[in-house]
Amino acid sequence: MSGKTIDIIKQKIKVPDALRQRHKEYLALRKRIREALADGEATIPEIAAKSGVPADQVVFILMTMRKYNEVVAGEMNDDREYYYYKLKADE
Amino acid sequence: MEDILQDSSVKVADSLVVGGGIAGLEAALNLANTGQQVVVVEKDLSVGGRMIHLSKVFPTLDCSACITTPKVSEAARHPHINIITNCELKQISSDENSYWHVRLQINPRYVNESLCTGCQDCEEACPVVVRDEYQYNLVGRKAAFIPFSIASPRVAAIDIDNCILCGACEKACGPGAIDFSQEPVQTEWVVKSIIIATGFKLFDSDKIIRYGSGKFKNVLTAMQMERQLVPTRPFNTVLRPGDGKIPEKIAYVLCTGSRDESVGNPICSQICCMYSIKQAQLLLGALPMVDVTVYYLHIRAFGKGFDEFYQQAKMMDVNFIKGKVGRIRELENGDLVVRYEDIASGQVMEATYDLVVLSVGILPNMDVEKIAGLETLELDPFKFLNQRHEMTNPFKTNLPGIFMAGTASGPMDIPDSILSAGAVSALVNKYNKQLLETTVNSLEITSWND
Amino acid sequence: MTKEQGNTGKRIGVYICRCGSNISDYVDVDTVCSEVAKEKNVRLARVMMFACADSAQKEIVADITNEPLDAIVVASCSPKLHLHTFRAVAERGGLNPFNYVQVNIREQSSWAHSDNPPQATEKAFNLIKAGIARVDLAEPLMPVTIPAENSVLILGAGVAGMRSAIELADLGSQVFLVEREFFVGGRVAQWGKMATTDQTGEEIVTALYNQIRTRKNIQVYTGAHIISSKGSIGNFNLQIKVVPRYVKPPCDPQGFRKAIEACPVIVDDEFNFGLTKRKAIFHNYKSEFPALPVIDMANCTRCGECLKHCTGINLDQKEEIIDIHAGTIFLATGFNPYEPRPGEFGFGELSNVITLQQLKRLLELSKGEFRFREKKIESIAFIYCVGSRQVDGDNKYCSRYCCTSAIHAALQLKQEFNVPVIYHLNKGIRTYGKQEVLYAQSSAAGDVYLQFVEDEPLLVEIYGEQAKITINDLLTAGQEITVTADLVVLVTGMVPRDNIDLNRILKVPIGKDKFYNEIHPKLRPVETVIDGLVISGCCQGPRNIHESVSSSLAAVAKVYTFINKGEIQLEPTLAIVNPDACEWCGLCLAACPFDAIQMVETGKGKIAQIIEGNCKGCGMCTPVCPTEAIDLKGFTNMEIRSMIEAMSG
Amino acid sequence: MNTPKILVFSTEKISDPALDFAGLMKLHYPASVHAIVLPCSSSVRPEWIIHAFESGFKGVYIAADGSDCPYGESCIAKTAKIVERSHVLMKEKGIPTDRLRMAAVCSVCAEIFVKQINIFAEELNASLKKED
Repeated sequence: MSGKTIDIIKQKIKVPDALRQRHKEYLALRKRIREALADGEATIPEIAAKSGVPADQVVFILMTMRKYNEVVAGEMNDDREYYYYKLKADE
Repeated sequence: MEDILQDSSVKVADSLVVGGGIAGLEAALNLANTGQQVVVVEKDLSVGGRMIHLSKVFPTLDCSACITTPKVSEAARHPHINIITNCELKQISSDENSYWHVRLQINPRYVNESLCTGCQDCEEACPVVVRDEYQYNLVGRKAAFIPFSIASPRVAAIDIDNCILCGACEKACGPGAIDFSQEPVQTEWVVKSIIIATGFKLFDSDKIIRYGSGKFKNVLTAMQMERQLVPTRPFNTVLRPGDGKIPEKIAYVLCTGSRDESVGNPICSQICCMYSIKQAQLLLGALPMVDVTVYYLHIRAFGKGFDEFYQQAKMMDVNFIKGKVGRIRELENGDLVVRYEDIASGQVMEATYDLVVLSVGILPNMDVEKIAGLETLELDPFKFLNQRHEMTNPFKTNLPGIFMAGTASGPMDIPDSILSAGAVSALVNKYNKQLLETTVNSLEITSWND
Repeated sequence: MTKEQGNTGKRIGVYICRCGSNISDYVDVDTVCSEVAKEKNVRLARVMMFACADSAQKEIVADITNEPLDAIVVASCSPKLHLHTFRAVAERGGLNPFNYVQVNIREQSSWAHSDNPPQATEKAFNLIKAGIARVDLAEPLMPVTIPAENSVLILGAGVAGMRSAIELADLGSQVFLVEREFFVGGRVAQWGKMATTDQTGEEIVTALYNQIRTRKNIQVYTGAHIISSKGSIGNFNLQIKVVPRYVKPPCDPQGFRKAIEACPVIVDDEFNFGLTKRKAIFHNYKSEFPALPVIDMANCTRCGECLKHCTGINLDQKEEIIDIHAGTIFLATGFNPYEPRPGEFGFGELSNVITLQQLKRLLELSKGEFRFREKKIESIAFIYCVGSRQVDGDNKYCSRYCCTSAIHAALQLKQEFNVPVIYHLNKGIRTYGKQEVLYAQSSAAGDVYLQFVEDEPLLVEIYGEQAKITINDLLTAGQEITVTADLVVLVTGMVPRDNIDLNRILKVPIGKDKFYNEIHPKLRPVETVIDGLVISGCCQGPRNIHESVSSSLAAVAKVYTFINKGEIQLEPTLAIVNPDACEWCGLCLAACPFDAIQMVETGKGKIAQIIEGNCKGCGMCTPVCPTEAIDLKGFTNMEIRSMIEAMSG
Repeated sequence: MNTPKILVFSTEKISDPALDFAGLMKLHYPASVHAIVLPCSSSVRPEWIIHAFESGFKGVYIAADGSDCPYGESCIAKTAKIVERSHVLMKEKGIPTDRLRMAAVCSVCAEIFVKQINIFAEELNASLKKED
């Protein structure tokens, strides 16, 4: 069973267009968030303002990136209302 | 879409447990420890039920995972217990000797369980992100994923409905465990008795439109808050999902979907008061600046140590307001205005919060009704399994050899679920023993109060 | 005191797992392997791709027989995942499973230190060395088996005790069911119709007793209590004292009735909570069990009147002491209703203030009309949480059953006796779960609910023939409201039974609420720290009837696992005493939470001895020993010390 | 970077799973931290702690079960007592008592453990430097 079973399932099912579309959108949003963080750390409202991605979607994507070790959380801002986040240095 | 493979060999066990939550596992362990052969079927990818996902549990505030995982691993390696996950019940029927025949379908996880080492290389390789149901949608997960860190079995699965068939996982997997050629497999078991431990469903708070659940980003369900309080939490701290703000004012709305004829659930869910009080206490520990207000009708703190726990929350300055919440509205900055009838003053009042938590109630798991071929299984007026002999034999169903454990029979907290599982194993032990010794007709006479 | 490594001459095999690349990406497994091979007593060291794979397991088994090996170390993932897999491998190779040690170099080395591979490698090497040191000293351990008598002593023949007796008997145990009162049935026997099914206590008790009578392996003792206990799980030697009834069968019912009529002694009838009177020779209700009256010797004047009517009476009966040998002890001793203090809400001072329990008896004794002290009752006020939820008092807990029970009684008053006016003065109604329906029914029937708070208690005063109650009602914005009622019912909660002797004899652990305490409400909810002593029903805390039955059946399941095989298998990791080193100071006994240590006299004096049946293998006794005479098998002083040395690098 | 050697006493059912969990989540802490697993933290002998210091460990950390201990709540007081007795022995030997730490670690408290062990390692480093 080495490395080829994906071909078996490809013959049985097709990837729905909606799914491909969602995946592309996710990647696009993630890219915008990465770009917003390129200059250094930022809070979620700052990322949302910079990237134009709605804040709730920033929370979801950013937290997923944190889960998969792409992003790390830093300190709280001065008002103690938001945390700063930054990209993890690529190894 | 797929072929279904038939496993023609019929397997035999003493008892079959439907549902691998805490009640099902406890019952299975009790039976297995007295030499009974037990098969546990679980529809999810992991056993552990709801309890494995909770933070600390009331009223002792012990860590839920610390209680669940040792039981899970004990069951998983028990020589008399066979756990089948990702598995659905297709049909149940009885034969002339009163044995039950159960047809199961094991759905493919597209990962060979015995080869997977749980290393998560596939998860890292997978490019697809979808909402993580085990984090109650607060964060994402991959389409190739380990359900959660303390899952049992701790092996990966492919979420085929969200898979883009890129094959990256298969390439990344060292031991060659990914297997897209898997098909559903149907198999038949013959057992003496069945324990239904299918648990409960959470009330869908989106149905109460005036609370804005599902629409306002900072209105959470209590399970979402529960996940925010566990060590494996989605945000690694408590934040509001709308904009990542650290909440300072949090409101709880009790009886969301319970004691409410207008949503078709007239009964009390029995656990929401206590879990809300617990969450309030944990929030005060996690966020030292936070204010927590609980809107309630009656506080049902009835169990051992519960009222003391409620009093403790009051001492910690959790604010309890007796009042009915009428409506929640969202401000532009994401804050929420709670409009409520304040019983103490008799007036309608409003208060603003960063975050509102809906203490959703529990409903019968309708999958029970759908168990194939069991139309004669009695339900009570609330669609839980009917406790025909509630007073003296509370966990017998109307069908001989079919029993219930945990919240399949109605709302229950964890200690009571565990007790019910203990109780049912005593009844099942006796039933299995007598089924061997006698015919079913005489069994019905000797088994009391039928 | 440090060990000389290598003196065992054991032949050890070490297996290092790559875990695909999960370990080998960060830990240089090949270097570690060649270094490990140089350690003393190591006969072979191998690197494996997946040690848990079937082929790898077979290879290890082959090595054990071919080399041959005395012990193996597998360095791989966490023992929580595969300890039992490799113990089975060791066994298949013919080794004792405790001659196997698993070393965790994945979760606790390669993964935790993936940021620093050289150090992860060094740590893996140290951990494996510690594993080798441990397995080198490991002794083969065998599970300990102790005999267990397949019999149970159940204390309390209420619903919990009776229900359990039936189930245990059917599962094959000999059951001794011991009841302190002269009749079985406990508190439920006193109840009439009950929530939520409307079955009566009498019906339930009768059905249970009829079941008990058909089972030869249940021996019932009434008027009996425990007087001594020796031994431990599997083998308790107990003594009970049976107090005479002074009445013995057979005797005709007519004679008994006449004897009761003839008795000149009249006392309060506690079965009816003092609402009625009884004689010194008495029974409670028609179908009670055993169906044999009793003479209450505390009140009997030995006048001899009854003897004239009934030959079954014998005033010279003596008490009996009975020896019972039981594998487990099952407590189902139930509760007492809270007894209000004189003057508490007018109790004892106002003639028309009664308790919920008295009301339940009154309902049972009433037909057609509801009367109290001859007067027809038109209005009733229930006052809730009497003796429960006392923020500043002794009983801080909620008694759980009383809201539902009171509302159920109110519905009965309304439906069966047409009592028109019913007030519920409460502190928040707790009809949890499906019981909520009763509360809704009662509200729909027109009952009036008013709520008071702890800080502003009610005032109950006499007002002509009625009681007047003043309340600051929370539900109407704190308005002061006055209600008058013909009868005031105090909804009294539960308190534990007065079991001072029993508690002392059995050393039953008691919680803050004074009810019996389980080890853990979720992990071990029916067990106590005394091994073989289980608790169930309301002696553990307030419960309604079906919750009591549930907990008692759960206790049955636990008891069954203890005794059904006739023996109890214990984990081999138990404490062990070196008799030569022990000088008996008692510190280990004080440290043990499980009563697993006893003092014994030997030829050379007093020493500690482990009661294996009680030992849980926690090791709490080991650090307190001043002479290092006590050790924990599998985690011995020598093993841990040698591990520390090996790990130190 | 050399980090001081720390011996951790963890427990089979509760705190060692937290250490495993830390590894699973790739939360890093110094590789000089080594754990010995016991049934319960109240079975740690003070003599072992001294033995660890004498064998070259610079710090000892008892990852206790606290109130989650499957052997009952007396575990907390007993483990505290062990620390107390160890402190006496450490003083006799001239070992600073802050080189022994104890904390309750639940089975999924990976982050808490890592945070604390990192702080402990840093503090040990600082105090060892001062000694030099």
